[in-house]
Amino acid sequence: MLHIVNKSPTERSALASCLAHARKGGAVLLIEDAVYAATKGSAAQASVERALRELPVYALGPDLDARGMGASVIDGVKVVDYGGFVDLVIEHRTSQSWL
Amino acid sequence: MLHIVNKSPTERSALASCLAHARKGGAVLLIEDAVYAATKGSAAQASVERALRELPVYALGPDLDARGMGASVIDGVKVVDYGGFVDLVIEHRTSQSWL
Amino acid sequence: MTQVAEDIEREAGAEAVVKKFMFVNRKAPHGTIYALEGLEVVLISAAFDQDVSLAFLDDGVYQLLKGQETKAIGVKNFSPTYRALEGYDVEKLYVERESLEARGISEQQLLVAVQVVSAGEMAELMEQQDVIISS
Amino acid sequence: MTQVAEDIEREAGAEAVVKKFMFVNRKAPHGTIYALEGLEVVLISAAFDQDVSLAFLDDGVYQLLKGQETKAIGVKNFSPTYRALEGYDVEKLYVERESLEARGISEQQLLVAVQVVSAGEMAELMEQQDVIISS
Amino acid sequence: MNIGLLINEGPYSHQAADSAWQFAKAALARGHRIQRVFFYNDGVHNATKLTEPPQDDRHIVNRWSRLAEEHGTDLVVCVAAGLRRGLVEENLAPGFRISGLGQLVEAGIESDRLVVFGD
Amino acid sequence: MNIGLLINEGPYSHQAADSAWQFAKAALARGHRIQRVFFYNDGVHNATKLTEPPQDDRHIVNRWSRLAEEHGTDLVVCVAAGLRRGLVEENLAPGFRISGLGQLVEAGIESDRLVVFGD
Repeated sequence: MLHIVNKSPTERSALASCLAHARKGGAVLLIEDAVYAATKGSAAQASVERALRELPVYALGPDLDARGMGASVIDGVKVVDYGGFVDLVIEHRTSQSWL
Repeated sequence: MLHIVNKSPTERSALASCLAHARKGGAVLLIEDAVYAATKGSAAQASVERALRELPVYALGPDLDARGMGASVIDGVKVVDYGGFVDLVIEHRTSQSWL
Repeated sequence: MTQVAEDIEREAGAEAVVKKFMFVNRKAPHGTIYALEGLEVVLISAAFDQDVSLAFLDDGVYQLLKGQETKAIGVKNFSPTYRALEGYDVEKLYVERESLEARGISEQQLLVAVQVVSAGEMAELMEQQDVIISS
Repeated sequence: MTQVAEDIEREAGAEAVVKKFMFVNRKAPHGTIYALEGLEVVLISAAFDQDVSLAFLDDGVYQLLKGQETKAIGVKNFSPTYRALEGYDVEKLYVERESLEARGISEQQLLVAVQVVSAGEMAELMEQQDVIISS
Repeated sequence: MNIGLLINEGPYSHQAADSAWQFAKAALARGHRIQRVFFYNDGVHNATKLTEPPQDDRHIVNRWSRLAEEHGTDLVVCVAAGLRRGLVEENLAPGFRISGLGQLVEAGIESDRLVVFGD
Repeated sequence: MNIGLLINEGPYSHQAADSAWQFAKAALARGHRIQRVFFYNDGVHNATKLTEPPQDDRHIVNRWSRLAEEHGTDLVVCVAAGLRRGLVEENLAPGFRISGLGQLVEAGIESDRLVVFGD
């Protein structure tokens, strides 16, 4: 399944809860303020890198760019656009938004 | 000054940030979902108890009752009603809401 | 096959669809409306003969606490509605153990009978769903 | 004193009030509107000849990042407005060091000149205010 | 004392409007004056006369109107925030008025206390 | 594929409505069908024709109306959530309709995918 997170990891616990439930075979997509979690030096970097050993982590490029973070993405996180977001939704039978 | 927090400590970082800035002479008032921080067994219990050594911590009784938490308040946290909320605002020259 | 027969078959097929719906509750009650309006969706979904379950994790477990008295905040107390779910044949209520523990809540404090599951089991349950609605 | 004289004195007194206003920014930009609409209040406040300062802490420090390009999300890029604050004589911008560090951000990445302060200094600044507006 | 209130969220969705109203009632009961209630961000939705909450629920908008009627409380809706969200003059509930953000700054200057209610 | 969308927040205040619209555009561009967009919670505020955002900003409501016009997308506003928030039939922007929560459950049943956008 696809886990969609849209909250900053330093403001809310949504990402932590998501990562505690995401498993092999699934994928995590970071959008909106959650893209900060995909940036180097963020307090969430270690937990995102740990997640990357188990499953793919994606971040929405338009949201990274909007936040001035397009060039600061953690190695291994894949950047996708809205079309890629759609593809991920299609690829996985279900999605859960961790609001 | 009076620090007002209205967010659950397990959902948001607002309480943690508040407690990192509240100092002697000030006071902390927990309202709405922040009253969970004032309850026994909450993940925030230790940090609230630490804060209590420095300054008074209040919790809004009506919000505790609404959440079924009226009987679970941490020792030392003072329970006030809306009138007490008003008194706290009057007593302190300024207030900051940690939204 | 005639057009009419085809239509009937298609309709019967559509009616026969039973999907696994999970409503994921991760927000505390009263501070925001998500718990209340989320519950309204659950009640409606019961009329559609789907395979409905509710998951309570993170602050969502607070929704199920006994003894909620909302009079003094002047807000409607909707917590008794969780007790009414059984009458709608909504009987799969999963509550995450780790979420209860992090909040110092025991199963005895909950106002309905639930199945307490681990985070791992909750993750597995989520993966079995066809539709997940969160708020 | 005549009524007119009294009125004039009261008005002069009212005009002379200069309060210390602090606008506290703790939210990231774009995900919610708080940063943008908060900035609109700051711009208006400049017309009132008060002692205005802005505090950026927690996710609020993200508001000041250089290089925000909002075209692909189809949303207005209001970040250049922070550069315009100086023209409104809003020159006290305090940014918390601990918040920058927790996010891996250096002062060089910020789009305006700011005063970087510790959490303790930020707490002290807050205590000196007459009015604190947060969002 | 003179107290100003700032409300940043709409009715029902967040408790902010409820907490602020309870605070205002308690302050008035203690003899204080609510100098102004300023509605900003989604708070502007508190001012529409079109809400129809369920019969067994509180009517948040009417509560504000009653406060204005009984205590003369100044209920001000931000014009810019209102335009962005479709809150227009003709749908204003009794007791509310639309004005500029300057009214919020003024509340900060003229009130002895300003309390912010939001999300 | 058939995709249903659920939107839980109002326009401008949260990015949810923007993200959902961008998603819908991209899905249509890839040949998928947006079976329905359901507006719930504060999401009902996406449907009012009364918003007047600043000239230099996007017009979120009009964007939805255009989506309905160009692609026949079914834009459904929850009646109960709308009543609570003052969203009434006469203020609906073109392309939206008001209906019950059953339409959301139906979207879950009939769509191959349901994606939730909220706060």
